[in-house]
Amino acid sequence: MEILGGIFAIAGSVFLFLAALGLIRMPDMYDRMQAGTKATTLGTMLFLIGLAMAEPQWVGKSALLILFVIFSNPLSSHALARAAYHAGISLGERAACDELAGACEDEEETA
Amino acid sequence: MIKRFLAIIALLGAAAVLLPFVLKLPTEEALPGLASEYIENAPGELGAANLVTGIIVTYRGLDTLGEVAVLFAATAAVGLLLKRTGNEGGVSHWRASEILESGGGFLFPLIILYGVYIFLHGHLTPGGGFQGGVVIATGFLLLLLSGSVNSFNHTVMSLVESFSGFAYVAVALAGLIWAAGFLDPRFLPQGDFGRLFSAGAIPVIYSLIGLKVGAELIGILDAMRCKVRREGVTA
Amino acid sequence: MADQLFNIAAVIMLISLVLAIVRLLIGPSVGDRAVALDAMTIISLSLIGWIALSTGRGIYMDVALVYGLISFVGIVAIARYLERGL
Amino acid sequence: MNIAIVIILGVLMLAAAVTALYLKSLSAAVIAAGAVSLLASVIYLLLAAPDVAMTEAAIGSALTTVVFLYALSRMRGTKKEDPRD
Repeated sequence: MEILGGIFAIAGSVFLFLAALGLIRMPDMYDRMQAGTKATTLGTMLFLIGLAMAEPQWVGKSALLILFVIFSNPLSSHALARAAYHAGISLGERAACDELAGACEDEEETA
Repeated sequence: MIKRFLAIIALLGAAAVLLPFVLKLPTEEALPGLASEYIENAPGELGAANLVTGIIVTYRGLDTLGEVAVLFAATAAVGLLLKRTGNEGGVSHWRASEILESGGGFLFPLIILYGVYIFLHGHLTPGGGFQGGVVIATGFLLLLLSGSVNSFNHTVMSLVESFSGFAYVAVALAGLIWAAGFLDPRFLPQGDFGRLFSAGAIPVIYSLIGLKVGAELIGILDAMRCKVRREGVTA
Repeated sequence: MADQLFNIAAVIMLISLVLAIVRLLIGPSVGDRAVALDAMTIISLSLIGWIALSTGRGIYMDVALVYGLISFVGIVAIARYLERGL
Repeated sequence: MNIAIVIILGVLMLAAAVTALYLKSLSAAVIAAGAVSLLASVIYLLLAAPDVAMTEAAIGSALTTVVFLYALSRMRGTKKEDPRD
Protein backbone atom coordinates (compact mmCIF):
# COMPACT_ATOMS: atom_id res chain seq x y z
CA MET A 1 0.00 0.00 0.00
CA GLU A 2 2.77 2.44 0.85
CA ILE A 3 4.66 1.54 -2.30
CA LEU A 4 1.50 2.22 -4.30
CA GLY A 5 1.17 5.57 -2.53
CA GLY A 6 4.74 6.40 -3.46
CA ILE A 7 4.05 5.55 -7.10
CA PHE A 8 1.00 7.82 -7.04
CA ALA A 9 3.12 10.56 -5.52
CA ILE A 10 5.77 10.17 -8.23
CA ALA A 11 3.06 10.38 -10.89
CA GLY A 12 1.63 13.50 -9.29
CA SER A 13 4.98 15.18 -9.06
CA VAL A 14 5.69 14.33 -12.69
CA PHE A 15 2.46 16.09 -13.62
CA LEU A 16 3.51 19.09 -11.53
CA PHE A 17 6.86 19.08 -13.31
CA LEU A 18 5.15 18.97 -16.70
CA ALA A 19 2.98 21.89 -15.63
CA ALA A 20 6.02 23.94 -14.67
CA LEU A 21 7.75 22.95 -17.91
CA GLY A 22 4.70 24.10 -19.85
CA LEU A 23 4.76 27.33 -17.90
CA ILE A 24 8.27 27.94 -19.17
CA ARG A 25 7.98 26.63 -22.72
CA MET A 26 4.54 27.71 -23.90
CA PRO A 27 4.48 30.69 -26.26
CA ASP A 28 1.75 32.96 -24.89
CA MET A 29 -0.13 33.55 -21.69
CA TYR A 30 -3.27 31.56 -22.42
CA ASP A 31 -1.28 28.46 -23.34
CA ARG A 32 0.75 28.85 -20.17
CA MET A 33 -2.47 29.03 -18.25
CA GLN A 34 -3.62 25.75 -19.80
CA ALA A 35 -0.45 24.07 -18.62
CA GLY A 36 -0.16 25.83 -15.30
CA THR A 37 -3.62 25.18 -13.96
CA LYS A 38 -4.99 21.93 -15.37
CA ALA A 39 -1.89 19.84 -14.92
CA THR A 40 -1.26 21.16 -11.43
CA THR A 41 -4.78 20.23 -10.37
CA LEU A 42 -4.26 16.65 -11.52
CA GLY A 43 -0.76 16.48 -10.06
CA THR A 44 -1.83 17.72 -6.65
CA MET A 45 -4.76 15.33 -6.59
CA LEU A 46 -2.52 12.37 -7.42
CA PHE A 47 0.05 13.41 -4.83
CA LEU A 48 -2.57 13.79 -2.12
CA ILE A 49 -4.07 10.39 -2.98
CA GLY A 50 -0.59 8.92 -2.61
CA LEU A 51 -0.21 10.71 0.72
CA ALA A 52 -3.50 9.31 1.96
CA MET A 53 -2.37 5.81 0.93
CA ALA A 54 0.92 6.14 2.76
CA GLU A 55 -0.68 7.54 5.94
CA PRO A 56 -4.19 6.08 6.18
CA GLN A 57 -5.15 8.17 9.22
CA TRP A 58 -4.87 11.36 7.16
CA VAL A 59 -7.56 10.34 4.70
CA GLY A 60 -10.03 12.92 6.00
CA LYS A 61 -7.75 15.90 5.64
CA SER A 62 -6.44 14.71 2.27
CA ALA A 63 -10.00 14.28 0.99
CA LEU A 64 -10.90 17.78 2.18
CA LEU A 65 -7.81 19.17 0.50
CA ILE A 66 -8.60 17.34 -2.75
CA LEU A 67 -12.17 18.63 -2.67
CA PHE A 68 -10.95 22.13 -2.10
CA VAL A 69 -8.38 21.94 -4.90
CA ILE A 70 -11.00 20.55 -7.30
CA PHE A 71 -13.32 23.46 -6.61
CA SER A 72 -10.92 26.34 -6.22
CA ASN A 73 -8.31 25.81 -8.90
CA PRO A 74 -10.61 25.88 -11.96
CA LEU A 75 -12.40 28.86 -10.43
CA SER A 76 -9.23 30.90 -10.01
CA SER A 77 -7.95 29.96 -13.45
CA HIS A 78 -11.27 30.94 -15.00
CA ALA A 79 -11.13 34.30 -13.23
CA LEU A 80 -7.55 34.81 -14.37
CA ALA A 81 -8.27 33.94 -17.99
CA ARG A 82 -11.26 36.24 -18.12
CA ALA A 83 -9.32 39.03 -16.44
CA ALA A 84 -6.41 38.62 -18.83
CA TYR A 85 -8.72 38.80 -21.83
CA HIS A 86 -10.43 41.92 -20.50
CA ALA A 87 -7.11 43.50 -19.59
CA GLY A 88 -6.11 43.20 -23.22
CA ILE A 89 -3.26 40.71 -23.01
CA SER A 90 -2.72 39.58 -26.59
CA LEU A 91 -3.45 36.09 -27.80
CA GLY A 92 -0.01 35.74 -29.31
CA GLU A 93 1.23 35.65 -32.87
CA ARG A 94 0.21 32.12 -33.69
CA ALA A 95 -3.43 32.35 -32.62
CA ALA A 96 -5.62 31.55 -35.61
CA CYS A 97 -8.73 33.46 -34.62
CA ASP A 98 -10.24 35.28 -31.65
CA GLU A 99 -13.77 34.04 -31.28
CA LEU A 100 -14.45 36.20 -28.22
CA ALA A 101 -13.84 39.42 -30.12
CA GLY A 102 -16.90 41.59 -29.85
CA ALA A 103 -18.67 39.19 -27.53
CA CYS A 104 -17.81 41.05 -24.35
CA GLU A 105 -18.67 44.64 -25.10
CA ASP A 106 -22.20 44.56 -23.75
CA GLU A 107 -21.09 43.05 -20.48
CA GLU A 108 -19.72 46.23 -18.96
CA GLU A 109 -21.96 47.85 -16.45
CA THR A 110 -21.65 49.59 -13.16
CA ALA A 111 -23.16 46.78 -11.19
CA MET B 1 28.14 54.54 -10.15
CA ILE B 2 29.60 55.88 -6.92
CA LYS B 3 26.19 55.47 -5.32
CA ARG B 4 26.04 51.80 -6.24
CA PHE B 5 29.60 51.35 -4.97
CA LEU B 6 28.65 52.90 -1.63
CA ALA B 7 25.61 50.65 -1.42
CA ILE B 8 27.78 47.57 -1.95
CA ILE B 9 30.20 48.79 0.73
CA ALA B 10 27.30 49.29 3.15
CA LEU B 11 25.96 45.80 2.39
CA LEU B 12 29.37 44.26 3.02
CA GLY B 13 29.61 46.15 6.30
CA ALA B 14 26.20 44.87 7.38
CA ALA B 15 27.25 41.33 6.43
CA ALA B 16 30.42 41.67 8.51
CA VAL B 17 28.38 42.84 11.49
CA LEU B 18 25.77 40.10 11.16
CA LEU B 19 28.13 37.20 10.31
CA PRO B 20 29.03 36.28 13.93
CA PHE B 21 25.36 35.91 14.81
CA VAL B 22 24.76 33.65 11.81
CA LEU B 23 27.75 31.50 12.71
CA LYS B 24 26.62 31.29 16.30
CA LEU B 25 23.03 30.44 15.45
CA PRO B 26 22.95 26.66 14.90
CA THR B 27 25.31 25.83 17.74
CA GLU B 28 22.88 26.79 20.50
CA GLU B 29 21.25 23.46 21.23
CA ALA B 30 20.03 24.02 24.78
CA LEU B 31 17.02 26.24 25.35
CA PRO B 32 17.49 29.47 27.28
CA GLY B 33 16.06 29.72 30.78
CA LEU B 34 12.60 31.12 30.20
CA ALA B 35 11.83 28.82 27.25
CA SER B 36 12.78 25.64 29.09
CA GLU B 37 10.68 26.84 32.01
CA TYR B 38 7.70 27.23 29.70
CA ILE B 39 8.23 23.85 28.06
CA GLU B 40 8.53 22.02 31.37
CA ASN B 41 5.63 23.64 33.17
CA ALA B 42 3.11 24.71 30.55
CA PRO B 43 1.51 21.38 29.53
CA GLY B 44 0.83 20.41 33.13
CA GLU B 45 -0.40 23.84 34.18
CA LEU B 46 -2.52 24.72 31.19
CA GLY B 47 -3.53 21.41 29.64
CA ALA B 48 -3.08 22.83 26.13
CA ALA B 49 -1.68 20.41 23.58
CA ASN B 50 -0.41 23.26 21.41
CA LEU B 51 2.18 24.91 23.57
CA VAL B 52 2.54 28.02 21.46
CA THR B 53 -1.07 29.10 21.73
CA GLY B 54 -1.08 28.30 25.44
CA ILE B 55 1.84 30.64 25.97
CA ILE B 56 0.32 33.34 23.76
CA VAL B 57 -3.00 33.31 25.55
CA THR B 58 -1.90 32.92 29.15
CA TYR B 59 1.70 33.80 29.94
CA ARG B 60 1.77 36.42 27.20
CA GLY B 61 -1.90 37.25 27.46
CA LEU B 62 -1.37 40.94 28.01
CA ASP B 63 0.57 41.13 24.75
CA THR B 64 -2.34 39.52 22.93
CA LEU B 65 -4.72 42.02 24.49
CA GLY B 66 -2.43 44.79 23.29
CA GLU B 67 -2.31 43.35 19.77
CA VAL B 68 -6.08 43.21 19.59
CA ALA B 69 -6.22 46.82 20.78
CA VAL B 70 -3.68 47.83 18.11
CA LEU B 71 -5.76 46.14 15.44
CA PHE B 72 -8.84 47.94 16.71
CA ALA B 73 -7.00 51.27 16.49
CA ALA B 74 -5.89 50.45 12.93
CA THR B 75 -9.47 49.66 11.92
CA ALA B 76 -10.71 52.90 13.43
CA ALA B 77 -8.00 54.90 11.67
CA VAL B 78 -8.67 53.31 8.27
CA GLY B 79 -12.39 53.86 8.67
CA LEU B 80 -11.81 57.49 9.62
CA LEU B 81 -9.40 58.21 6.78
CA LEU B 82 -11.44 56.55 4.07
CA LYS B 83 -14.80 57.85 5.20
CA ARG B 84 -17.39 58.22 2.48
CA THR B 85 -18.54 61.69 1.64
CA GLY B 86 -21.30 60.40 -0.55
CA ASN B 87 -20.41 61.58 -4.05
CA GLU B 88 -17.08 59.87 -4.59
CA GLY B 89 -16.23 56.44 -5.87
CA GLY B 90 -17.21 56.97 -9.48
CA VAL B 91 -15.33 53.93 -10.77
CA SER B 92 -17.08 51.75 -13.25
CA HIS B 93 -16.65 48.09 -12.44
CA TRP B 94 -16.62 44.98 -14.51
CA ARG B 95 -19.16 42.65 -13.09
CA ALA B 96 -17.75 39.35 -11.88
CA SER B 97 -18.61 36.37 -14.01
CA GLU B 98 -21.45 34.10 -13.12
CA ILE B 99 -19.12 31.15 -12.55
CA LEU B 100 -17.17 33.12 -9.97
CA GLU B 101 -20.35 34.29 -8.30
CA SER B 102 -21.84 30.83 -7.81
CA GLY B 103 -18.46 29.28 -7.01
CA GLY B 104 -17.84 31.93 -4.38
CA GLY B 105 -21.26 31.27 -2.92
CA PHE B 106 -20.40 27.58 -2.76
CA LEU B 107 -16.97 28.01 -1.19
CA PHE B 108 -18.01 30.68 1.31
CA PRO B 109 -19.60 28.34 3.92
CA LEU B 110 -16.62 25.98 3.62
CA ILE B 111 -14.18 28.80 4.35
CA ILE B 112 -16.21 30.13 7.28
CA LEU B 113 -16.51 26.63 8.72
CA TYR B 114 -12.78 26.13 8.42
CA GLY B 115 -12.09 29.44 10.14
CA VAL B 116 -14.33 28.42 13.02
CA TYR B 117 -12.52 25.07 13.17
CA ILE B 118 -9.18 26.82 13.38
CA PHE B 119 -10.02 29.08 16.26
CA LEU B 120 -11.92 26.43 18.17
CA HIS B 121 -9.00 24.01 17.89
CA GLY B 122 -6.43 26.68 18.68
CA HIS B 123 -5.22 24.81 21.76
CA LEU B 124 -4.84 21.51 19.85
CA THR B 125 -3.60 22.30 16.35
CA PRO B 126 -1.57 25.15 14.88
CA GLY B 127 -3.43 28.36 14.42
CA GLY B 128 -5.66 30.16 16.77
CA GLY B 129 -7.80 33.21 17.10
CA PHE B 130 -5.84 35.46 14.84
CA GLN B 131 -5.47 32.97 11.99
CA GLY B 132 -9.10 31.89 12.28
CA GLY B 133 -10.24 35.49 12.15
CA VAL B 134 -8.15 36.07 9.04
CA VAL B 135 -9.67 33.00 7.37
CA ILE B 136 -13.19 34.22 8.17
CA ALA B 137 -12.37 37.66 6.80
CA THR B 138 -11.01 35.96 3.67
CA GLY B 139 -14.34 34.20 3.20
CA PHE B 140 -16.19 37.50 3.32
CA LEU B 141 -13.59 38.96 0.98
CA LEU B 142 -14.38 36.19 -1.49
CA LEU B 143 -18.03 37.24 -1.35
CA LEU B 144 -17.00 40.84 -2.05
CA LEU B 145 -14.74 39.82 -4.92
CA SER B 146 -17.32 37.59 -6.55
CA GLY B 147 -19.79 40.43 -6.50
CA SER B 148 -22.64 38.61 -4.84
CA VAL B 149 -22.58 40.98 -1.87
CA ASN B 150 -22.10 44.69 -2.22
CA SER B 151 -21.93 45.89 1.35
CA PHE B 152 -22.05 44.48 4.84
CA ASN B 153 -24.29 45.29 7.76
CA HIS B 154 -22.18 47.66 9.82
CA THR B 155 -24.41 47.39 12.86
CA VAL B 156 -23.91 43.63 13.13
CA MET B 157 -20.19 43.97 12.54
CA SER B 158 -19.63 46.60 15.20
CA LEU B 159 -21.91 44.68 17.55
CA VAL B 160 -19.91 41.46 17.14
CA GLU B 161 -16.66 43.33 17.52
CA SER B 162 -17.59 45.23 20.65
CA PHE B 163 -19.28 42.25 22.24
CA SER B 164 -16.26 40.00 21.70
CA GLY B 165 -13.83 42.65 22.93
CA PHE B 166 -15.93 43.20 26.03
CA ALA B 167 -16.27 39.48 26.68
CA TYR B 168 -12.51 38.98 26.28
CA VAL B 169 -11.81 41.48 29.04
CA ALA B 170 -14.63 39.97 31.12
CA VAL B 171 -13.05 36.49 30.83
CA ALA B 172 -9.71 37.99 31.82
CA LEU B 173 -11.32 39.58 34.88
CA ALA B 174 -12.98 36.27 35.73
CA GLY B 175 -9.50 34.79 35.83
CA LEU B 176 -8.57 37.53 38.27
CA ILE B 177 -11.49 36.64 40.52
CA TRP B 178 -11.64 32.82 40.40
CA ALA B 179 -8.08 31.90 39.49
CA ALA B 180 -4.56 33.11 40.06
CA GLY B 181 -4.61 36.39 38.15
CA PHE B 182 -5.58 38.52 35.20
CA LEU B 183 -6.03 36.39 32.03
CA ASP B 184 -5.60 33.12 33.94
CA PRO B 185 -7.70 30.53 32.05
CA ARG B 186 -7.81 27.96 34.83
CA PHE B 187 -11.15 28.94 36.35
CA LEU B 188 -12.83 26.48 33.96
CA PRO B 189 -12.13 22.74 34.37
CA GLN B 190 -9.03 21.47 32.63
CA GLY B 191 -10.64 18.43 31.06
CA ASP B 192 -8.76 15.63 29.36
CA PHE B 193 -5.51 16.51 27.67
CA GLY B 194 -5.97 16.84 23.91
CA ARG B 195 -9.78 16.99 23.82
CA LEU B 196 -11.79 19.86 22.41
CA PHE B 197 -13.26 20.94 25.73
CA SER B 198 -10.06 21.16 27.71
CA ALA B 199 -7.37 23.60 28.69
CA GLY B 200 -9.63 25.80 30.79
CA ALA B 201 -10.82 28.98 29.15
CA ILE B 202 -8.30 29.01 26.28
CA PRO B 203 -10.88 27.96 23.62
CA VAL B 204 -13.30 30.61 24.87
CA ILE B 205 -10.66 33.34 24.71
CA TYR B 206 -9.58 32.19 21.28
CA SER B 207 -13.12 32.17 19.94
CA LEU B 208 -13.61 35.72 21.14
CA ILE B 209 -10.30 36.85 19.63
CA GLY B 210 -11.22 35.14 16.36
CA LEU B 211 -14.58 36.88 16.13
CA LYS B 212 -13.04 40.22 16.97
CA VAL B 213 -10.16 39.92 14.49
CA GLY B 214 -12.52 38.73 11.76
CA ALA B 215 -14.92 41.63 12.26
CA GLU B 216 -12.08 44.14 12.35
CA LEU B 217 -10.42 42.85 9.18
CA ILE B 218 -13.74 42.82 7.34
CA GLY B 219 -14.17 46.41 8.46
CA ILE B 220 -10.76 47.35 7.04
CA LEU B 221 -11.43 45.62 3.72
CA ASP B 222 -14.89 47.15 3.43
CA ALA B 223 -13.50 50.61 4.12
CA MET B 224 -10.72 50.24 1.57
CA ARG B 225 -13.01 49.16 -1.22
CA CYS B 226 -13.92 51.67 -3.92
CA LYS B 227 -17.64 52.06 -3.63
CA VAL B 228 -19.51 51.54 -6.84
CA ARG B 229 -21.35 54.42 -8.41
CA ARG B 230 -25.03 54.05 -7.79
CA GLU B 231 -26.77 55.97 -10.54
CA GLY B 232 -25.54 53.87 -13.43
CA VAL B 233 -26.98 50.61 -12.20
CA THR B 234 -29.03 48.76 -14.74
CA ALA B 235 -31.58 46.64 -13.01
CA MET C 1 11.32 2.18 -0.20
CA ALA C 2 8.15 4.22 0.01
CA ASP C 3 10.02 7.02 1.77
CA GLN C 4 12.53 7.12 -1.05
CA LEU C 5 9.74 7.33 -3.61
CA PHE C 6 8.26 10.29 -1.72
CA ASN C 7 11.67 11.93 -1.50
CA ILE C 8 12.13 11.63 -5.26
CA ALA C 9 8.70 13.19 -5.70
CA ALA C 10 9.76 16.05 -3.43
CA VAL C 11 12.89 16.67 -5.48
CA ILE C 12 10.82 16.77 -8.68
CA MET C 13 8.42 19.20 -7.02
CA LEU C 14 11.30 21.44 -5.96
CA ILE C 15 12.56 21.53 -9.55
CA SER C 16 9.11 22.45 -10.79
CA LEU C 17 8.87 25.15 -8.10
CA VAL C 18 12.10 26.62 -9.42
CA LEU C 19 10.75 26.55 -13.00
CA ALA C 20 7.50 28.22 -11.94
CA ILE C 21 9.31 30.97 -10.09
CA VAL C 22 11.50 31.55 -13.13
CA ARG C 23 8.32 32.26 -15.08
CA LEU C 24 7.17 34.54 -12.28
CA LEU C 25 10.41 36.50 -12.48
CA ILE C 26 10.72 36.82 -16.25
CA GLY C 27 7.05 36.77 -17.22
CA PRO C 28 6.45 39.57 -19.68
CA SER C 29 2.90 40.42 -18.65
CA VAL C 30 1.17 40.63 -15.29
CA GLY C 31 -1.08 37.74 -16.28
CA ASP C 32 1.94 35.48 -16.76
CA ARG C 33 3.15 36.30 -13.28
CA ALA C 34 -0.26 35.66 -11.79
CA VAL C 35 -0.47 32.25 -13.51
CA ALA C 36 3.00 31.41 -12.25
CA LEU C 37 1.97 32.41 -8.73
CA ASP C 38 -1.05 30.14 -8.97
CA ALA C 39 1.06 27.20 -10.09
CA MET C 40 3.61 27.97 -7.37
CA THR C 41 0.88 27.89 -4.76
CA ILE C 42 -0.37 24.49 -5.85
CA ILE C 43 3.13 23.02 -6.04
CA SER C 44 4.00 24.34 -2.59
CA LEU C 45 0.75 22.88 -1.28
CA SER C 46 1.96 19.45 -2.35
CA LEU C 47 5.36 20.25 -0.87
CA ILE C 48 3.71 21.02 2.47
CA GLY C 49 2.04 17.62 2.25
CA TRP C 50 5.44 16.05 1.77
CA ILE C 51 6.82 17.97 4.77
CA ALA C 52 3.92 16.67 6.86
CA LEU C 53 4.72 13.13 5.75
CA SER C 54 8.45 13.34 6.33
CA THR C 55 8.11 14.87 9.78
CA GLY C 56 5.20 12.58 10.61
CA ARG C 57 2.95 15.36 11.87
CA GLY C 58 -0.63 15.30 10.64
CA ILE C 59 -1.34 18.77 11.96
CA TYR C 60 0.75 20.28 9.19
CA MET C 61 -2.04 19.40 6.77
CA ASP C 62 -4.07 22.18 8.42
CA VAL C 63 -1.42 24.62 7.31
CA ALA C 64 -1.68 23.26 3.78
CA LEU C 65 -5.43 23.81 3.75
CA VAL C 66 -5.15 27.39 5.03
CA TYR C 67 -2.41 28.01 2.49
CA GLY C 68 -4.44 26.79 -0.47
CA LEU C 69 -7.63 28.49 0.67
CA ILE C 70 -6.13 31.88 1.26
CA SER C 71 -3.91 32.03 -1.77
CA PHE C 72 -6.92 31.07 -3.88
CA VAL C 73 -8.65 34.22 -2.66
CA GLY C 74 -5.46 36.18 -3.37
CA ILE C 75 -5.38 34.91 -6.96
CA VAL C 76 -9.04 35.84 -7.42
CA ALA C 77 -8.27 39.31 -6.07
CA ILE C 78 -5.41 39.71 -8.56
CA ALA C 79 -7.72 38.62 -11.36
CA ARG C 80 -10.43 41.04 -10.32
CA TYR C 81 -7.86 43.82 -10.15
CA LEU C 82 -6.65 43.02 -13.67
CA GLU C 83 -10.15 43.21 -15.10
CA ARG C 84 -10.80 46.45 -13.17
CA GLY C 85 -13.45 44.92 -10.98
CA LEU C 86 -11.89 45.49 -7.58
CA MET D 1 17.96 17.32 3.31
CA ASN D 2 15.87 19.86 5.16
CA ILE D 3 18.63 22.43 5.32
CA ALA D 4 19.26 22.06 1.58
CA ILE D 5 15.56 22.69 0.83
CA VAL D 6 15.57 25.71 3.13
CA ILE D 7 18.59 27.14 1.32
CA ILE D 8 17.03 26.57 -2.12
CA LEU D 9 13.75 28.17 -1.08
CA GLY D 10 15.61 31.05 0.57
CA VAL D 11 17.53 31.76 -2.64
CA LEU D 12 14.24 31.72 -4.58
CA MET D 13 12.72 34.05 -2.01
CA LEU D 14 15.63 36.44 -2.33
CA ALA D 15 15.30 36.41 -6.13
CA ALA D 16 11.58 37.18 -5.89
CA ALA D 17 12.18 39.98 -3.39
CA VAL D 18 14.87 41.64 -5.53
CA THR D 19 12.62 41.33 -8.57
CA ALA D 20 9.78 42.95 -6.63
CA LEU D 21 12.07 45.90 -5.96
CA TYR D 22 13.17 46.38 -9.56
CA LEU D 23 9.89 45.78 -11.41
CA LYS D 24 8.39 48.79 -13.15
CA SER D 25 4.77 47.67 -12.97
CA LEU D 26 3.35 48.05 -9.49
CA SER D 27 0.87 45.19 -9.73
CA ALA D 28 3.63 42.81 -10.88
CA ALA D 29 5.65 43.91 -7.86
CA VAL D 30 2.69 43.10 -5.62
CA ILE D 31 2.52 39.60 -7.14
CA ALA D 32 6.24 39.08 -6.56
CA ALA D 33 5.84 40.19 -2.94
CA GLY D 34 3.05 37.65 -2.57
CA ALA D 35 5.40 34.97 -3.87
CA VAL D 36 7.96 36.01 -1.25
CA SER D 37 5.52 35.48 1.57
CA LEU D 38 4.32 32.14 0.13
CA LEU D 39 7.89 30.86 0.10
CA ALA D 40 8.51 32.29 3.57
CA SER D 41 5.54 30.32 4.81
CA VAL D 42 6.98 27.05 3.47
CA ILE D 43 10.34 27.86 5.07
CA TYR D 44 8.69 28.51 8.43
CA LEU D 45 6.99 25.14 8.17
CA LEU D 46 10.30 23.44 7.37
CA LEU D 47 11.80 25.08 10.45
CA ALA D 48 9.00 23.47 12.51
CA ALA D 49 6.98 26.59 13.26
CA PRO D 50 3.48 25.78 11.99
CA ASP D 51 1.76 28.63 13.83
CA VAL D 52 4.03 31.22 12.27
CA ALA D 53 3.69 29.53 8.89
CA MET D 54 -0.09 29.75 9.10
CA THR D 55 0.04 33.41 10.09
CA GLU D 56 2.46 34.22 7.30
CA ALA D 57 0.32 32.41 4.73
CA ALA D 58 -2.82 34.15 5.97
CA ILE D 59 -1.49 37.66 6.33
CA GLY D 60 1.24 37.79 3.73
CA SER D 61 -0.28 36.06 0.77
CA ALA D 62 -3.86 37.24 0.83
CA LEU D 63 -4.48 40.20 3.07
CA THR D 64 -1.45 42.35 2.22
CA THR D 65 -1.88 41.52 -1.46
CA VAL D 66 -5.52 42.52 -1.35
CA VAL D 67 -4.83 45.70 0.60
CA PHE D 68 -2.11 46.68 -1.87
CA LEU D 69 -4.42 45.97 -4.79
CA TYR D 70 -7.22 47.99 -3.23
CA ALA D 71 -4.84 50.89 -2.78
CA LEU D 72 -3.64 50.55 -6.40
CA SER D 73 -7.18 50.46 -7.72
CA ARG D 74 -8.06 53.55 -5.70
CA MET D 75 -5.05 55.31 -7.22
CA ARG D 76 -6.09 54.19 -10.67
CA GLY D 77 -9.65 55.35 -10.01
CA THR D 78 -8.58 58.86 -9.08
CA LYS D 79 -6.01 59.20 -11.82
CA LYS D 80 -7.69 58.11 -15.00
CA GLU D 81 -11.32 57.39 -14.63
CA ASP D 82 -12.56 60.16 -12.40
CA PRO D 83 -15.52 61.73 -14.21
CA ARG D 84 -14.99 65.08 -12.49
CA ASP D 85 -11.64 65.69 -14.19
